[in-house]
Amino acid sequence: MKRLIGLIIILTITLGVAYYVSQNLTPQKSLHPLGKFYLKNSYFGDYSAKSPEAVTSIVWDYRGLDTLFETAVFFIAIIGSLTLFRLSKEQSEEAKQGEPKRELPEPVCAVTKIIVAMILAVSASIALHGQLTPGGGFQGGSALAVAPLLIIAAYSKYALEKNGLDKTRAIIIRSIGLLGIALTALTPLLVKGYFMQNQPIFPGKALGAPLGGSLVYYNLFEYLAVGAGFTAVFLLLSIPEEKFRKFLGVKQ
Amino acid sequence: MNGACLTPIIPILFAFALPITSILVKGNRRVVMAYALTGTGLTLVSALKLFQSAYSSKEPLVYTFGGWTAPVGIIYEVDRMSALIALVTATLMFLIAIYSYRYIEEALEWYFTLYLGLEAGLLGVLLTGDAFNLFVMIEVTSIAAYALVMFYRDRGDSVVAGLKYALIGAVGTTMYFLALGVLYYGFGTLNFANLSALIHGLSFPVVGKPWGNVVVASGVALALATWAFLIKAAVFPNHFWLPEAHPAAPSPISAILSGLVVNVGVYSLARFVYTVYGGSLSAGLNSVVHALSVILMFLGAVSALFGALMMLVQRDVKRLIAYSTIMHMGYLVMAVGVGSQLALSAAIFHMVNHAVAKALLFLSAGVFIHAAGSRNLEDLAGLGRKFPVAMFSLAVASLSLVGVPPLNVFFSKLLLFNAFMGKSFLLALVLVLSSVTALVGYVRVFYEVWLGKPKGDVKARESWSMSGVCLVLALACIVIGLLAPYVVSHYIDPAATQAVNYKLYIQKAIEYASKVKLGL
Amino acid sequence: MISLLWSVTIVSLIVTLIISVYGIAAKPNLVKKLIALTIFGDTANVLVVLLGYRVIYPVKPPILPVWKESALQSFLNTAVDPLPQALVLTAVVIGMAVNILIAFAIIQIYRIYGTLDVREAGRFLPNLLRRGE
Amino acid sequence: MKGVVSTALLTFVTYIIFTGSITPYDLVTGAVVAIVIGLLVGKFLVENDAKALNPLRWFWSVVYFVWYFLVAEVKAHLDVIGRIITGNFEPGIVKVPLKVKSEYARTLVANSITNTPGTVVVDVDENYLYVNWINVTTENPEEAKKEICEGFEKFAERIFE
Repeated sequence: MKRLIGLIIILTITLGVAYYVSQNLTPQKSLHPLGKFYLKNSYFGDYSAKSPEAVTSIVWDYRGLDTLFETAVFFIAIIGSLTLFRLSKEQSEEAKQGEPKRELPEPVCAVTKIIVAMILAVSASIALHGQLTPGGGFQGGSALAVAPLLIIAAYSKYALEKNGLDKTRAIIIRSIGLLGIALTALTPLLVKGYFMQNQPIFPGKALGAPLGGSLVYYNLFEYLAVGAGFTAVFLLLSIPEEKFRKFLGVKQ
Repeated sequence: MNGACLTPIIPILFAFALPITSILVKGNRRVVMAYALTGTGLTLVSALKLFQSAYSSKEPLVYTFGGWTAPVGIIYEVDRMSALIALVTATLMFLIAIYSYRYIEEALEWYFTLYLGLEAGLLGVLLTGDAFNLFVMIEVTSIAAYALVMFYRDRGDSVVAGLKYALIGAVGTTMYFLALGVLYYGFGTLNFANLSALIHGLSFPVVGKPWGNVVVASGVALALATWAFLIKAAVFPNHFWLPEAHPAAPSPISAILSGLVVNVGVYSLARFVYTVYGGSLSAGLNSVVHALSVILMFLGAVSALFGALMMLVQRDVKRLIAYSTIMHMGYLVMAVGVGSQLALSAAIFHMVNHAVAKALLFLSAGVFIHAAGSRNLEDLAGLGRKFPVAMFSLAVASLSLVGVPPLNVFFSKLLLFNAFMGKSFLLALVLVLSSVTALVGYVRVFYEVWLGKPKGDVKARESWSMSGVCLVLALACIVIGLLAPYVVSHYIDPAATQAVNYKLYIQKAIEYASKVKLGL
Repeated sequence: MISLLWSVTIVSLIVTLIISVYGIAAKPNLVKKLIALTIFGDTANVLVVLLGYRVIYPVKPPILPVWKESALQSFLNTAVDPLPQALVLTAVVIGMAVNILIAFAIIQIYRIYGTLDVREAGRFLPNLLRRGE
Repeated sequence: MKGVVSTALLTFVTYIIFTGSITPYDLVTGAVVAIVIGLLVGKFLVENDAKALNPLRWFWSVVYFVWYFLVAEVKAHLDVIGRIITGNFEPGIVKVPLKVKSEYARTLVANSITNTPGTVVVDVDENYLYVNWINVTTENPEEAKKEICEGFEKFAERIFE
């Protein structure tokens, strides 16, 4: 009852304020000049990123520096999580001790195998078409990370580790992705361009589709980096709790 | 175009490559250390170069990322204020990296990855000329700071403190993000120069006139942004995370957090108040900025007194120093609130001095804490005689922070005093009162560590990499103090003059717009 | 009518913001705090997206449908502002990164203290200090 | 190199369908992605390449697809509709023996049973399926099998065994 009264009060106040505000509020119908600039120039014009997707061209070209450092934030968050859950050499060896086994019924596992292959294809499509449709490296990478997550759920994390995808490998792939981003950003400096410059240094079109110049490379490397980063996190989270308690020396 | 503006890129590149390097060398500590020193060293060289070009040119330096000028793309606009603080930041980060080698005993590669990320964030905050990029860089700084506070992952207090810091910090940055949304809605742009031009009624390419109601948008945006920055600067009533977070971190990180990371909030606030909303404004905006400055002065004063009082009752050395940080942040925010050019030079000088002295204080206390394995004042008793260099540094740092002439903080406090007297006698009184109170706190530390009865027998020798860094910083405190008039007239005052010259700031951004042939 | 609906949307988002801040401050359970924080961040993102929205019909996403210059004008007339979306994209990733870190910290606290309640975890802290760790 | 080709084909088709366009760019990136994925996960997906690429098996799978959706599904739907209207049902779990041995065949049978209305597989073990059946007419495993899944199993054998 008490909750209900609170709810009613909040609703009344909300509606009252909303009514009051609506008296002198005109919803905007036109575009900001800056927004218009981006829409106009993202594909055509002299100030173009050669990508019909205005959002991606802002994300990786016009305001590319933001995204570079956004990637850095994500990188630091994952490194921070690894630091928080860090294990010594012996401990990480011990954490890897275990046999892959089916943790879910057989049909689920069999379907998982096929789904994993399809998810990999779909995520690559999301990442590689970031310059044409909504999506991009981060979204594709997040989809990519679903594959190891499903494998962990169906076959346990040892299945990944026994087949060569352990935390160290994930970090290596991640570093390669990040260095790829950095190299793409640095390339224009070689030809006296600006850091993260896109046009006219990178080819804007190839194979009958707009590439968006550097956008496609950024998306590809971001895809690898994000996918591998999430994989490292999932591998860390799937270490059994008892092992962790033992490592930390906590008695409960 | 000035290549030195790419300074924040260097540490982040080094951070990106550190995990793979460490895997390749199998976590060899020496290689990791050499790598980190190369990273921070190159950054320092670049920051020095930037400092030289900023002081040799009469105008702010501009770097257009991707070749896009404001407001279409992100530009770095580096005036002398940014370059000066960036130089201090890069120098301290380099020295503290040396110090960390002996202090951090495990997981050095993770530590330095986060460390380099933190450095990139700090430098980015200082150099950027774009409000949204400022948000991203603040996040880079903060997230690295959260992770580093939780570095001692098996100590409950560290993790709890880091978690509190992260929760409150995330709320703050989201507030700032909302402020940016409002700014974009009201003005149609996110570039500092462009915002300033719109506020002062000057022309600018692409976004020539404000979009909505400037006064309302400024009011809401400034309120939200100020809240966010006050959280970052740990000013009352948003200070409560700091006395837990700063002590819980490893000492070198405490030094960075207290000396440099809190400056992020004050610097951003100063950028908004002096460069974007500086000079003469229309009546509506003027009342908004006036209200803001009153609030800042009030909160700063409360914060300074509160910090000083809390220093008296602490038993944990690092906690005591952390409260002193709150006190000094109170001074800085008061100075930003005062709003005169004198106050800005005082704030810049104090920011620099406080960074050096506070870092020194944490580092020299860290030597003792490392040796004794405890942060409790009683456990450190009498250790001073075993570590003469560290003791000397601790003495210099605490005397300096109290404001004893001829050490550096004395002169910035003097400037602050003058600036406060220009506004109100009460503010100056707060400065004096809190300084006197703080003196008692520092003397307690000093007395215990030097003359207290040793509790147990600590077998540790002075390590040169740690004490040497302390010595360098202690000498810096003394030298800056002795040369204070020269430093103020040659470095601080020009920085303040340029920071309040919003017309030049705007003009420089426009100039670049035409240079890259984007004149629309 | 449209402006009333519009203002109801905006005001209720602002109310959600206030409630979630209350949740972060007042709930003792760490997971609930994290949930409140994600609500806070997401609401802020929605609010910023809405600030770049255009209240017109039909309204289109900012993606050029046909790669011909003749289509540009009608595109400009219907497309929404892409900048707030790009900003929110960045903010979403950043918010998620912070949430990952906080979630890891919460797990770690649970391992160390066996509780998710800040008040209970807080009781351990003075002991730790006294033990001189 | 086990299973690379068939997995690559599967992923390539998925890629193109998901992308929804066939420019040279899509084809080239799709092919590259498909080969990479095939190399990475092919060996886990496919045990016998000759079986996976046998056109006869593909033919049977198309036949099964048509039969399943046009005949089996319709029959099951009508049956359930009738039971809903008349209220004539007696639900229960029965044990159904399974002859097919390969993983995919068993999966196909189990999923086919689950996807038709009126029957849901609740668990699987070595030799039996446990099926929640809307109208248990018999508890004898062999007879139940005849009613529930004999057709499915026949096809599963042709496609996968």
